[in-house]
Amino acid sequence: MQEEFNEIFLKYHEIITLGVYGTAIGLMLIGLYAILTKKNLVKIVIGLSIFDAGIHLLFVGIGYVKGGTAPIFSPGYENAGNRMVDPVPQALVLTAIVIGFAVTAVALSLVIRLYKHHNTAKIDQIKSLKW
Amino acid sequence: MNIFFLIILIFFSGAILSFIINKIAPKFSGITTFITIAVVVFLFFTQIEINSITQFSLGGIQMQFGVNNYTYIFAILVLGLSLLASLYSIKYMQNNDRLGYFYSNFILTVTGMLGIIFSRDFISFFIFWEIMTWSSYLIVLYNGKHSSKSGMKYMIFSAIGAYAMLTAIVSIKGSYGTFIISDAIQQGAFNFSENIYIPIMLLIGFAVKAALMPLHVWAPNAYSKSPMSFTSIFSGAMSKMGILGMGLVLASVYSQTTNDNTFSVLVLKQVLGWLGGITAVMATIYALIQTDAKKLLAYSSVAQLGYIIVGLSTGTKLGVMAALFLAVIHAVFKGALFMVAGAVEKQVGTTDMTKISGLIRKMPFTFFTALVSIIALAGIPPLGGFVGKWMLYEALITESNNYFLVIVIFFSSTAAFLYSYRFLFGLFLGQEEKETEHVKEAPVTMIIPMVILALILIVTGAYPGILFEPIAHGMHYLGFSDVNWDMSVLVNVWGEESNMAYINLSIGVVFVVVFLFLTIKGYKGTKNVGTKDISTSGEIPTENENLTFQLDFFKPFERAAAPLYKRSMDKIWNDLGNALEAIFDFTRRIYTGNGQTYALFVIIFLVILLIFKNTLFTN
Amino acid sequence: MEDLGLKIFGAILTTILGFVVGMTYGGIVRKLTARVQNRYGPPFYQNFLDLLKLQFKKTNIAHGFMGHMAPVWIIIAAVTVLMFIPILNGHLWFPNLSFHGDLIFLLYMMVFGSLGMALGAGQTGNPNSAIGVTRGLSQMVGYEIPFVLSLVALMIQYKTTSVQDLTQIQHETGVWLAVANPFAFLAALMASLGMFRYSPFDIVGAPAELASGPVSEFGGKYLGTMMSGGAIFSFIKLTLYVHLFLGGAGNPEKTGIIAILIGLGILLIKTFILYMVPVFYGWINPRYRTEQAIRYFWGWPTALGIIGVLWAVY
Amino acid sequence: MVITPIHYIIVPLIAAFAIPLISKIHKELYRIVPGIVMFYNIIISFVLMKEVNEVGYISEIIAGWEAPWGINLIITPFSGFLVSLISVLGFLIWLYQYRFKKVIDVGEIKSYGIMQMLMITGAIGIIITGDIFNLFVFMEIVAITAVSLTSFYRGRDGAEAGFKYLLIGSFASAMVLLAILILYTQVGTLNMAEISERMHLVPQGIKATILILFIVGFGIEAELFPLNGWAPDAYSQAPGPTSAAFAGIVVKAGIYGLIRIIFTLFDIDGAFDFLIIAGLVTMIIAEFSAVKQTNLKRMLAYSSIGQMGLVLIAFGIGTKEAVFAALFLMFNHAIIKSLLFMTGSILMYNSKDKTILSIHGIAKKLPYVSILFAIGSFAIVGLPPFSGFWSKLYILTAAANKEMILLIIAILAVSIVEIVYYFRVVSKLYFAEDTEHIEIFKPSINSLIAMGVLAITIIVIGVYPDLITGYLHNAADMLLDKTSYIKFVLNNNVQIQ
Repeated sequence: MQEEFNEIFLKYHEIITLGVYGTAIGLMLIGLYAILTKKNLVKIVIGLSIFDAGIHLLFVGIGYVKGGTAPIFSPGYENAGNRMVDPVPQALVLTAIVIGFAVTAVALSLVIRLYKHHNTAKIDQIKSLKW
Repeated sequence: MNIFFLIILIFFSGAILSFIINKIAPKFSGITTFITIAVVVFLFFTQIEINSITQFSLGGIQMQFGVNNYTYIFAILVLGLSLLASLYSIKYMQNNDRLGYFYSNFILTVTGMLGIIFSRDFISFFIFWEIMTWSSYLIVLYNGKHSSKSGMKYMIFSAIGAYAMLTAIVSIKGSYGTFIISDAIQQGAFNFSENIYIPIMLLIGFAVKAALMPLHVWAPNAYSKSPMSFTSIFSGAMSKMGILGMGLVLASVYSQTTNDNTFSVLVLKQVLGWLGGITAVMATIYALIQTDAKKLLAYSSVAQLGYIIVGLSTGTKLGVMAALFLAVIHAVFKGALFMVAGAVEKQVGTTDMTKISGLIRKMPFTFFTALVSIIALAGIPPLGGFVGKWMLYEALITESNNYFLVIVIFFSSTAAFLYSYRFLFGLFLGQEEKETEHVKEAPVTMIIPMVILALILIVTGAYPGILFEPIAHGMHYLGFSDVNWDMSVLVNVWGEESNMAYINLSIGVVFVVVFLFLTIKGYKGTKNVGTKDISTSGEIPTENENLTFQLDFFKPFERAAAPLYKRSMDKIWNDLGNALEAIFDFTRRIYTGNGQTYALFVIIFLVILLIFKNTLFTN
Repeated sequence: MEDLGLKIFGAILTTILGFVVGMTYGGIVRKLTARVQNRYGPPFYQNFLDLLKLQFKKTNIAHGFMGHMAPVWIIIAAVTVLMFIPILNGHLWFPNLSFHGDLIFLLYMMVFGSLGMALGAGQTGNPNSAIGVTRGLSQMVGYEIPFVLSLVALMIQYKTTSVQDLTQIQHETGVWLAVANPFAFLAALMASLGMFRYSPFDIVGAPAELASGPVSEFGGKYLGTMMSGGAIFSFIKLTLYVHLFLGGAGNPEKTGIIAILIGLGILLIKTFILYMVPVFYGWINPRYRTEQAIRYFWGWPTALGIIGVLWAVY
Repeated sequence: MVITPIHYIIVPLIAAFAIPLISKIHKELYRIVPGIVMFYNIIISFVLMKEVNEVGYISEIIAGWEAPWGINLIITPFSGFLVSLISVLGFLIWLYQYRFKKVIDVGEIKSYGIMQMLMITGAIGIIITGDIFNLFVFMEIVAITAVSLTSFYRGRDGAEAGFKYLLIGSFASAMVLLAILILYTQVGTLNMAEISERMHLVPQGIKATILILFIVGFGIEAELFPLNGWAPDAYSQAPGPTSAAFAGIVVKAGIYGLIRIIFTLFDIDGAFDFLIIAGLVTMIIAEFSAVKQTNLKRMLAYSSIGQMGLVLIAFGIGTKEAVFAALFLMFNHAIIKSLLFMTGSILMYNSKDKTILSIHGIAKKLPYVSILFAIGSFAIVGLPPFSGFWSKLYILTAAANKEMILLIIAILAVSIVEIVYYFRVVSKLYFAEDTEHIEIFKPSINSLIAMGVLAITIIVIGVYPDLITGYLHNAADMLLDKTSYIKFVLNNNVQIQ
């Protein structure tokens, strides 16, 4: 059962990798677009997290080794040291996700306060600090 | 402990002390200053031997202290003048507030000047130069909000000068690897055939302090706005620091230039000379339309510095000698004159000549000082000013064939008679006003310094040799061989001489004879009357008739010289300043305040870098 | 020792000569002016009479210290300058100090007197005096420029700044400097118009409006002394011009009394002719205002002076 | 108990979690405990500095994994110098703010001290870590705490400034993360020493891309133009102590990251010219915009940006003495600008509407603060005998030795502009008819002490710079030779268990 899964997987490996990368880049671009063009603060925050998500996905994608297994020494995979997926990116991604979450939380709290303070969530109307 | 460090230490501690004492007993702040300077004067003239060098290192930079024959002239000048000025300012500054502030900065300024004289390396030179600059800036500010603008102008121009100097200094370090002045000169740092911009940069730096066109615009305001007891050293001594530097640089430029680039030196001479001449003329004609005595004196300082620079620019023996002589004499009489203005201001409350007149009977000693100083300023024999002027003209005519510059100088010094008379008349002569009836003579501690300076002028007029001796040594240090001088005979290179002894003899004899004649003859019949007792073309004026003539004093001359008054340097600088302000105001609009714009900046920056990465980041 | 005696004798003699000549010229000019203006006019010795009257006045009005000093300064300036210019090319009967001073010294010494006068006039407190002084000073700035230009021209042409040497040169070469450098001479001549303060440059005194300007408050011994000083000054200027441009007078080698008289005669003729120039010019010209006067001096005279300098250089 | 670098990280973190609990005992502990931690930081720094000057490096292995596998903290004379500077400043800032908050009605005073402490910890972590991802994490800690501190005051526009900061800051983190990502794919390690060892394997184009991403990422923290849009707002809106901390600590960390990346990881020469250009542009634009400011703290912020530009220029010159000068300037800027922000925020607090116009002639009422501010301004424009002069002099000398005359002229011209706007303020402070003020809040004694210490340091260093030039030279040497750094980290010859 495991074997045939691998068979299928290896067959479509290229497409999948491409798909992962493409998605990642696409997410980043979408996030960037949202940040740069949307006027609403909440949308900008959402754009930020999309952007982060893209980067995280990229991380995971890069970590993958063709036909690799999970980086765990389990019965049946004692000699899998050379064909297991690189664990480091996944660890990093976990950290990055946590950080991104924290950032989003702070951002949203700021948005709330800005809305209270200015009675608007349009970023181009919140320009009391300039020049 | 080393004497140089000791002196600097005394100065700094004196500054701090006078600041603290002011908090306890404001009276003694000034006395502390005077004592501090007196102690230093004593130490200087007893302990320091000339040409002794002290090596030390600070911040990994080799530094040297020492006094040579050339700087010794300026040391005398600075110390003497600041001693008298500090004595003067005890009473003058009495019952002002912020005395500690004033006196500590006063001492710091003197420290800066003496440090400049001590330092034989560029870094300590620059350090003391800057200390002098900012402390004097703080004193210019002293008189409150009206002077903050002129103070800012002074600071900006000083900064321009100082940084031009610093550029030259670091590039000397870059190309010659030394900060020691004498080494740099020996390696030809000031040599036009080596590099042309180091000397020019240095000259610019010094020219600012020497108030040379077109960098002079700070001077009139700064001189007239700061307290007079300080202005007497501000204009008298501090401007001479610029002259010190210029003399040093020019002497080595002239002596070291080789034949292949005499042309550039010639250009330099002409440019400097003419700049000095134009400075003299413009400052003079602006001086004679002033109605405020302080402003008048300030402009006249600028004019006098113009003469000095002309003298330096000739680079000939007589010219440089004239310049140094004028520098010392100018320090003396201008110090005295600013003290006079200060005394009037202290006693009457203003120096606006349209408000006061006829103080001669009230303040005889002050008038005496003013008279002597003015005679010296106008260069009328037999006083010291004449000696300097004589040498200057002879140098221009006989040594450097700069004939039309002679005319320019002569014009300005003839026009100087106008403002000299304006000063004397405006303050001391003319009708006696009711407002100034209560006026008394200034307190004695203010009179003493003034009278001392006046006496110095008289003596140096009779025996200029007293000053020639140190000056000759100094010029020998600058590289002028066999500078010959006589106690009272002035000789130019054509052999014509002007013998002060005979002149004084003749003047003295005639004076005694005629004075006795006039005084004794009909002594009983002579009755003194006040200024109201006059006959205006026949009829006797009534009591409340206005007989004061102070406004539009030289209107005819103004009309005649109208074209000269048209364009002024200040306006040009102001326009420049406004243009810069506009640029600054435009620049800050980059920060639009919209977060998205900033984000856009980031992305654009990133993209640009990525596009040009191959050109930008290659190894 | 008798050398010193001779010197003193000569000094006194020079002073007296200058005084007498100056006064007489003044008188003559008054007479001539009167005749031109179709008046009878005073006798030529009128000035002496005025002087005597002034000196013997019983009561004098003194206007304080500077007022007292002003005449003294004028005399000082006059006599000192007189000592430093050659009379009869420095004849030994008129030994002067002209080896010990030069043109620049003279230029500045001449100002000494006018400054004293100005200060004195200032202290009297009479506004007219002060106004006269300011006009006088402004006018001085005017005419000094061409005057100095011409002097500089002479100095650089003959590489000397001493009057004595200039006179000597003319005496040896026999060429008058007026011929050697005509432009300088013209400039100096036009400058002299201002120096003598006759019309059209008499706005300083301006008898009509200013009550004779600076001196208006002086009287008695003071005015008298000033007059004598002024007389000596006019003689000084003339003699200076003569010795600078017109080849001087007399011959220092010949010591006989005859030679001296001849020399004096030549000197008198030359100076009188020279003196007539401003006078004639004044007769035919109305008064200038001060700024007009200054503009006048900064016009052609200055141009001529510059040409003179160039002439001297090349 | 032997003191090791890890204490920098552990102690504040423990304290951060402990404070809410232990302050149930007594409310004052909210304020006191951070101070104790800061003081402990100083102790650590001095112990380690002493040690580092004897043995070239100190490294600490975390969780027993040797480099390059595990995370390790490395202290070189360079980083040690910066860390001690930051620790001392952190303590002074704490001292300054100790009673500061009492007069300002802010509810969550609890969180303030903690966040300040965490921010400083993050900055220290950035500097001492040897692992590049670790560096990213610390950067994020700094960013988040800094944002929340910026928006600390409810009354003002803190939230706006904070949001801008966060927006741009998250860009920074994203860039750095991307850079790390690509770097990892290329060299397959996260240990900086090993990275720089294997860097020559990386093809040129990719290397440049990574470098650019890093530059943008850290450039945002280091206030590089045009990435510094957030800075003026954040500086001007944050509470006084925080602005001081920004100028003295956060920026230094950012600069450190940039410099460490460029000097240690990469061997690209173009980077240095780029630093010069970028620094020049940053300096000129910032100083120009500072002239017409009406808010004092905003003006100070622009000036701070300008100084950072100067630092970058000095690093870009790249010679040994230039790096030395740059370190000196960083030191000076840290102490001087902190002093200026401390005094300036007191002045601003006493002004009616936070403008320079409304503090005219306030010197009569606040003599000490004013004179301290004056000292700071004199020092920052580089007038002798204050410490600012020396760093400027060394930078100019370094530039002159490479014959960069135009650069020198540009720097000096800009400093004239600096003089203009600083002296305007100072002269107005003393000599202007005073506008009426709201009731004056006099600074408490401890803040005066904090500022006084800084001022005295400025003067002492200015009069006798040799006190620190030794350390600085040492640090500059170590920064410049990366081979020994690599050799050391990869087979640690000196260790502390």
